[in-house]
Amino acid sequence: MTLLYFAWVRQKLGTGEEKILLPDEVRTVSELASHLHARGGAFADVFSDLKRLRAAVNQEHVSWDASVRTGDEVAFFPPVTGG
Amino acid sequence: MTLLYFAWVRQKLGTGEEKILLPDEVRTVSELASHLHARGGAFADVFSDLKRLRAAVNQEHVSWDASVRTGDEVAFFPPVTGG
Amino acid sequence: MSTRISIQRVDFDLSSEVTALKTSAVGAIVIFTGTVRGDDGLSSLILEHYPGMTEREIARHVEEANGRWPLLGVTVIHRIGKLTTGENIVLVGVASAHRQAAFEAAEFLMDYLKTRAPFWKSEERHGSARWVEARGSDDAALSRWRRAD
Amino acid sequence: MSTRISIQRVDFDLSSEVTALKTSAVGAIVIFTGTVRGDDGLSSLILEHYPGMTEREIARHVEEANGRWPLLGVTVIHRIGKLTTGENIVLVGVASAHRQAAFEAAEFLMDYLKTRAPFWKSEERHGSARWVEARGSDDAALSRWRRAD
Repeated sequence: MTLLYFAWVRQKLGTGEEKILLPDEVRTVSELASHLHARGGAFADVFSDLKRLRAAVNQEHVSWDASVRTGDEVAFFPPVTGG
Repeated sequence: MTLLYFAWVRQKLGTGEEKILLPDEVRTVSELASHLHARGGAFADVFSDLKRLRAAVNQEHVSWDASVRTGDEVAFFPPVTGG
Repeated sequence: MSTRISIQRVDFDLSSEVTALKTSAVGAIVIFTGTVRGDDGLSSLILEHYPGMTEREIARHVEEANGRWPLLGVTVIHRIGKLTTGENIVLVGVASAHRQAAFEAAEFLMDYLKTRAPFWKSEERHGSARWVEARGSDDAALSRWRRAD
Repeated sequence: MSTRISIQRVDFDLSSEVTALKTSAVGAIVIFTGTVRGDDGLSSLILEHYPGMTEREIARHVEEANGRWPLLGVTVIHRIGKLTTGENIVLVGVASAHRQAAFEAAEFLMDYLKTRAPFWKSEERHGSARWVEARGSDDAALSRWRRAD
């Protein structure tokens, strides 16, 4: 699975992209966020308040209960501000 | 007084501009139109139906009862069609 | 606000008109260009205007637009004479800090130019020319802008 | 309808974009260009986007516009990276047979791009950069276009 981070999320995490193996127990975007939060450090900070974040799966905006699968591209970012 | 004609009015009359001496009895645009109508020929044709015409005095749109004076620029034309 | 109004036979240069509208406070520029459409059997237009009055009336409407929207620059260029298929007829450019003012003012000015400005159009189709008559649908477009007062 | 969508670092050339939109049935072209405003202490912007998603989302909105208005061509060019005062940010060009469709579609696409497109903006003022937060007033602009259904 590919994870993408944009804007201040990317800046705080210090990376814009990573590949991870999806843990078996993670079935939704919010479970993925909890999994990342559990890493601690900057991840705990960024994923502590999901209201500040938005997510996309395979380049489509999704809600937090959307399901995720191995091979998906999942992105986390602040609300878009437009161009 | 300068008279100006535009579009098919100009074409029918065969001229776009003429200078005339304003007759004493002509005090309004509609009296001026009657005066021109009395010339006969193409003028009688063009000024026979004022509903098809519009007028301007000194480059301002006016109604038929607007007054005219020596030295005015009076224009007769079809309703504008825009650019 | 800077204003440029020109009634001319020659074509205009889009890039230089847009460049002229750019000042440091400008965030949005809306440009409208109208061209002679080649569908519908039309081969050319002849556009006639009332020299002097046309410029004055356009200037008055530019001022009205400037009173209704916060504008930084307006350019109106209207061509006259014989124009064939694909040729430019008109350019309206509006610069503002914000996009909505620029869009609305440009549309307001175009609605005016296409309906009430002192132009007359003769259309040539299949070799014969005919003066265009004023249309009701364009008046409807313009009436959107009428104030309630 | 011809569509051109580009997310790019380099500037665009207005004239060639307008020329590309001109086909024989086109009567009206509306071009919007947005630039970095120099008022308000702003010295530069950094624009970030979601590569792939941005293009797909813009394409979907261009298709929506094409379904709502009779369009002949749409061009959307959005720049990313660091942009300083006076630089172009965005160009939206819409070609149609008639002016109202071109105006409305261009405004619809701009409202989308300025509010919902996957871009993020960092503003530099007096040497310090700050991420811009999403604004409510822009959402209001976009909601004008929501269908009743």
